[in-house]
Amino acid sequence: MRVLRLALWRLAASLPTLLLILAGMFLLLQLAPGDTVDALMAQMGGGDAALAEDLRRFYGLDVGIAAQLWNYLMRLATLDLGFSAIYGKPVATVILERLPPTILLMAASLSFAFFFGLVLGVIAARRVNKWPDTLISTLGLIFYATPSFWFGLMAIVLFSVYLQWLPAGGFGDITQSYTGIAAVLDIAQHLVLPTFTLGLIFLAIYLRIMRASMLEVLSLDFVRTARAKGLSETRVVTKHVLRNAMLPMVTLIGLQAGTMLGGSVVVESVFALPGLGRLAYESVVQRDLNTLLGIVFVSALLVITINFLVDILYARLDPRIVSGS
Amino acid sequence: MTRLLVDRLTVRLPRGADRSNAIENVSLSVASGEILCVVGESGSGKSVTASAVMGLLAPGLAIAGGGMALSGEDLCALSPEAWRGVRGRRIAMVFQEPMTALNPLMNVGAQIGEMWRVHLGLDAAESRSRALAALREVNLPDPEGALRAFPHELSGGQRQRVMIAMALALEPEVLICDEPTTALDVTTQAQVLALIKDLQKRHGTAVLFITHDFGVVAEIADRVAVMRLGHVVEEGTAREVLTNPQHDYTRALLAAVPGLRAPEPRELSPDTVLEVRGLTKTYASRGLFRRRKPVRALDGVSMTLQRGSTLAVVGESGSGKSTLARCVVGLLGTDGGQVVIGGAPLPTNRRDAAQLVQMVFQDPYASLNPRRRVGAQVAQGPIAIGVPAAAAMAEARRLFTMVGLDAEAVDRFPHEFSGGQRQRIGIARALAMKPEVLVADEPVSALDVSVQAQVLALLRDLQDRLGLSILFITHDLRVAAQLCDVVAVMRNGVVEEAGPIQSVFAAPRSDYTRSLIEAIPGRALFSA
Amino acid sequence: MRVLKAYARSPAALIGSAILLALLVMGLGASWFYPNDPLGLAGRPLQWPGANPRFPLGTDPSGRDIAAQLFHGARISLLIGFVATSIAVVIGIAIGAVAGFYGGAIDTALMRLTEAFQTVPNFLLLLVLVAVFGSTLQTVTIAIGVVSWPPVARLTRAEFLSLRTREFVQACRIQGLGDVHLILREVLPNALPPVIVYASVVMAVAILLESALAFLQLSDPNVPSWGNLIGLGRSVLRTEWYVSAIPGFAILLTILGVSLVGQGLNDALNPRLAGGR
Amino acid sequence: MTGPNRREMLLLGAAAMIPTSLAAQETPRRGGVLTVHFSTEQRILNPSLQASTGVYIVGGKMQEALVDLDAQGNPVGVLAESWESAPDGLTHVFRLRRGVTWHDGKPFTSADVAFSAMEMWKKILNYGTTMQQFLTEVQTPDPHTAIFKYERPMPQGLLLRGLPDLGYVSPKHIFETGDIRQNPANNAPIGTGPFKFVQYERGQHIIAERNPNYWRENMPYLDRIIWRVVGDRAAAAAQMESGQLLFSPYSALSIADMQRLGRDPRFEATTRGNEGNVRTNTLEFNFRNPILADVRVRKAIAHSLNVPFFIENFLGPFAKPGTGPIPSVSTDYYPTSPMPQYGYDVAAANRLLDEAGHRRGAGGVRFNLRLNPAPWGEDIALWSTFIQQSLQQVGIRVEIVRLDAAGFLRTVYNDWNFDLATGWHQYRSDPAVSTTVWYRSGSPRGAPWTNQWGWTDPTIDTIIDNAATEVDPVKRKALYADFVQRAQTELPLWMPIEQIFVSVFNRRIRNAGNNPRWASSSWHDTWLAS
Repeated sequence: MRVLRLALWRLAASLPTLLLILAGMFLLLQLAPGDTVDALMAQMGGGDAALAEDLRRFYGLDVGIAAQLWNYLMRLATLDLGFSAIYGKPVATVILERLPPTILLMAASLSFAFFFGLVLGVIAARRVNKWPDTLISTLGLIFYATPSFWFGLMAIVLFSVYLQWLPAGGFGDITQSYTGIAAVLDIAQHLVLPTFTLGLIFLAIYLRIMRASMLEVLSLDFVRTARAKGLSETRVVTKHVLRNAMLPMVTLIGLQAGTMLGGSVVVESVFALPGLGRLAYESVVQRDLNTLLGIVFVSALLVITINFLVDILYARLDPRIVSGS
Repeated sequence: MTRLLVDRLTVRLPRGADRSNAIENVSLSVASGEILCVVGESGSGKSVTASAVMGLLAPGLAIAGGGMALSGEDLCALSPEAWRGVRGRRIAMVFQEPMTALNPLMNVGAQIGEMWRVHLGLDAAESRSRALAALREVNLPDPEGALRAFPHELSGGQRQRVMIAMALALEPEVLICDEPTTALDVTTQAQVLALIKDLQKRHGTAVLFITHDFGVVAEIADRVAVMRLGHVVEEGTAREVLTNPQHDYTRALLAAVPGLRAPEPRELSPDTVLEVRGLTKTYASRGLFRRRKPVRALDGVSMTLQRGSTLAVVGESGSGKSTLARCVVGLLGTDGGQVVIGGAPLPTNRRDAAQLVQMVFQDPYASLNPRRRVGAQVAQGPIAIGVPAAAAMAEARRLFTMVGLDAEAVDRFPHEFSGGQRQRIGIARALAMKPEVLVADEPVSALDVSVQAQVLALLRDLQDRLGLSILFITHDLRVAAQLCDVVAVMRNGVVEEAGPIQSVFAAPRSDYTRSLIEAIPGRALFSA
Repeated sequence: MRVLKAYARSPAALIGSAILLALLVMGLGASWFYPNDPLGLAGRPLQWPGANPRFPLGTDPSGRDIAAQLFHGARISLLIGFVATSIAVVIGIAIGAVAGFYGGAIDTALMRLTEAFQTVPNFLLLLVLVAVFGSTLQTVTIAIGVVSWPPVARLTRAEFLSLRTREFVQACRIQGLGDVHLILREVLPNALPPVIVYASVVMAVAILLESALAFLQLSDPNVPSWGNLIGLGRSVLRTEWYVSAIPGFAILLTILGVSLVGQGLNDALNPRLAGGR
Repeated sequence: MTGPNRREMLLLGAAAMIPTSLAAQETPRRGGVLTVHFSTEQRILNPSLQASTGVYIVGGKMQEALVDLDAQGNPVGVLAESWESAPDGLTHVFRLRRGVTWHDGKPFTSADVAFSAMEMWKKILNYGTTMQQFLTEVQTPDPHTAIFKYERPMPQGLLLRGLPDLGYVSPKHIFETGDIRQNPANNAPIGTGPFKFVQYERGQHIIAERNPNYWRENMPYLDRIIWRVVGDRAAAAAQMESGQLLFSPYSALSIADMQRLGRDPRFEATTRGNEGNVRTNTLEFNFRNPILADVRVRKAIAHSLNVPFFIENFLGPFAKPGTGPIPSVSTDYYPTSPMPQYGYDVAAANRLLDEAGHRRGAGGVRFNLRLNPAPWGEDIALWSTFIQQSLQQVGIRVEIVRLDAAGFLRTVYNDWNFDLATGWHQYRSDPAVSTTVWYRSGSPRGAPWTNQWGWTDPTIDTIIDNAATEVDPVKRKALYADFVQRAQTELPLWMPIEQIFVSVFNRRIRNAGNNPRWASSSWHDTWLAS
């Protein structure tokens, strides 16, 4: 209950931000050369000026910018994201169709990055400046330095083209209509490469953060206390250090939600995943204002939600937060 | 019998340190039921000795010679595993910083319970009930609550009690206390000291008590060892060492300890330079998740400072004394009342206020910009109000000599100075503005006693020479007694009692003041 | 001085500097190594590396010398990285400093703005900016700078928040010094080190962003950018994978160099963050 | 990106003969799933509302037109069994096929034809609006007769050759209520075709299954057709090889991959079945730039491009040098007389530029030009790079302005903010359809793929107008020869490369490419060998 109230409060608090974003985006896109009708004409391969006029009327582009913005915001007030020019159906529907792959991809990459970042970070910190640390840190640097799309392409060449272990792209093999567990496995198989591709850089970041904060926490007084209590090193780390060291990492997740969503644009286009990222790319190219704004709106919500969850998690981890000291 | 024996112990420092050994040929012994106080200023190596005994030397430090024995058993011979078994079970330790010594994310019950779980392998329920008993023994209010509480929900004193409960959980033969009360208020300090003494009597524990404060020594020590630069310079029973010190260093230290003898009353000038009228200040701090109730830091505080005199504001943490200081210099806006200097209310304009009131800060390390030359930091104020740069620098040099520094030091950076020297620079910076009033906020509490004495002397001297009017904020009545004419005792944002220091000391009107005075460690000895 | 010594002591920093130096030489010497226009038609397209001695790294699908593009591309990448980073850092510091120093309403407003920028996935924003303002080298660089400042602002703000209450700053207030002095002379110098360290991250990200744009064929086609090359190679990935592989590796090295230098700076400037070493 | 297969329409079947495939002898095998490469998602799938191959490739399997083209490219009845036209060309009567039902079981009647013609072809369908401009009404005396009435003569030949693409019928009972454009059936077609719509997963796939009640006996052979949305060329090629895709239409693979797969025995990369879809690469000049207004400069630019080299090294076997606006495959109108050509001749180019008074300045540069390439088609990207590279040699520095589809159309054809532009000219079998508009002056601003060069030439305008109204084929051909002559002399734009779209088949597909618009056709007789 309290959580729900908090959620609403948080949402209300971020309304100005949302408004700022949407209005900003809207006006920005007005400066773009060409509108969705031009894009449609390109797709249809021509048509006369009268047709274009007609279409502009159809897409509501015949009124002034201010009016368009006003209409948009009014509709938004009633949670109506409008009608998608590319897809000829409500933006909400379009986005809902595209949301699952992206969320799945992000969740997978996040867990992958978080888990391995944590483990490797801890190992590195425990063996600081010995060879495991050096190895892990170097790997981290290399992961960090690898352009995700390039890694994706190379992975395709290796695993899909030469080894033929994993599919080159797509969100599931539709020539077979799988059901139940088979379908899950199928999707999982299709998500392996994208997950690595997207998660790699975050893995590197988390690993670095974790290592640093482990080392920092290890130098704190209460760790000395724990040792003075005669606890075994393992217990000191697992029971006392780990939880404290995780806090910075948790904060980072929230801060990078947006970045991750951005990264999925590229990854989705590399692996032909039908996700939000690619939808965004298409709607920019197609000048589909409603869809794009819808995506911005949704991804903003997504980011806000993630941050909210992170705060809750943080509060659960750190009793000091709740009492606000 | 001898519980702990440290025999000609030498601990080597890593290369590049200011000296080769942290401690050299240190020999100590503590018998059961005995409290040995190891006294020394910072850098004397007393803490290193403690961690050596715990087998928790910081990385880089290594035992180079000598040995340690616990009830006759050679500690140095122990394997790390074995030593871990000893640690906490047979030798326990209480640390200085109660704020950071406990795991912030683990509730108290769990942290104490760990002792039994790890060493005796008891189950959660059992160890929990024992933890409860332990908390009762250190007489925490509401032990059940404390069991569930997280460290940040306890006061410093309570945390220290928890630490003690934890340390004594398994009835160790030896208890090592590393400045356990230094971070506490006097009254709390007194209670914790009493507690330690009492427990130690009941359990017959051998206590190695490390402190820098002879007052504390006088309170609890059976025997005393004085350390300096890694060496034990003098050892003996408390009485011998305190009353009849042999070593010069010990004498110097004892001399530096501020006594409680209030100075002779002086004739105060009739004109009031600073007047605080019904000052009120409320903090409305807010947590991430829920608003917290506002805190009244100042609640109608009034006081006056006569020109050329010193007004000491004494209080424990949370009394609002620092808030007062910040309001007086205009760093904080007030919610009510006003500050009058030289007959006129404190101007809101920073530049004008600067020439009326200046401040000396508590932390000598934080109060100077590490990235700028100290001379510039002293001169920048005058320059800001239009003094030509050259003149300002010349003045800075003069001030440096005045506060007892080398005039050429103006071109150095802060990290090239010791704490005491920095405090002198801070004073010079304040004086550069030729203020009507000088506010000193705990100017000596971060310094070693000897240095403390010097800085206090400097202030007194400057007051005589320049007729400074000083508002002196401190938590330590003894320090206040050194140089102030009038004292105001604050508590929870209100002035409990104010008056000439002599009368307040002689006949405190409020119980709180009395309790403060009584809590002063070693009072019996030093007021004699 | 001390900083320099510390820097020189960290091996990471040395390797990083070496890599960057090499790239710098490549970039600056590009016109000397390969005087001809790297985008000019050099020979038959898609010749494998080594197949033709004239093209040690082969040719791309447009028959251009990959080696030449690699060298000239170094210039572009470093340029974009550097300029975009400067833009981001300047904006970030300005906003972060003001917000952190004054707090209150100003802080709230500026942070709302920052939030807004951080809430929109930066790459999405970048796409829009490029679609709107076209994809010339300048616009792309500026766009990247514009989407990269928020973290810098947050960092700077955090530093300012903690520093503005430090006693030495308060001392200066009491001395009657103006805000400008406080911000520029007292707080900023102390707030800078972590920001400088973070700048390396920004630069790495900037280079990656540009290459990602180019990969989607949205960067300036008139400059020999590594990303462009990767994008071109995409259509022949299955057979002539080297076209994408080579420039990709170059980018990897660059980022590696940048972040190594960053780590070195970190070790040198604020050892605490370096991980207690 | 908008792929190659956007813009080709076939108003007249190309007369190119189709080699009757050996598959004809084999006995068709029932069943199987045909997976098709769908490179760019369409906003709608209804061919009665949008005329583009992207729609036909899907909708053309579910909805049917009144007529289609046979192997020889001649009209053959589909939903119309027979037709006759009044001599004045104002009335055309279509006798409709009986016993045809929509996928939802409702009978197909003349009302559907009338509705589609009046409400869709005439009002919304691109190119339809032009072709049916003078259609006044469609009378339906009985459910199986539709009478088209025109206020101006409509040649039967043109109508019949137009209808295969512009004559798709939609069910009236579905579309008569509500806004036609927003009708859900636009993305879930309901037709009379051999395949029924099953599912459309945006960004993933479209599925259609065998229509059991299809009016052709025992047809179709395939159980299912699945269109997989694969935007990335490389990925598509990979899926062709792994067998996840069996057919990639309209040059949607990268040139390199098409050639590679063409050499692979498992596949066939061919222009067969696309004979109608001819396009030429253009080089468009903006006369508002005084430099380019000088014909010598335009010719110099042409001379400095080594087209044969470009084709050989970049486009491979699927392209050949173009000779002018009318491509060589258009036997009806391809001029027999020699036309002015501009071979690769750097010396000539330099000379012309010098004559035009553009001496080389600093760094050997004469002047700078901006080049806007259309964002669709790999060949356009390569071509624009090649232009940049080549013109540099004659001292013209070219800056490529990269824009997306919307930006390109707006900038070039509406804002006229370009120097050079390059894209595709679609030749639709008769120069009058979509070729002469590139030269005829007076096209409204903003109309894409028309003369927006700021070039006006009364001579060519009259030739174009005369040719359009000339009924005698011979004279018409002569006029178009003049047209080409004039176009190549004045060179307002240049069409140096000729290409036919390429289909890549897995050889398991039988009866593939057995008509000139096969990829768009209904595939009722297509089957898969095991």
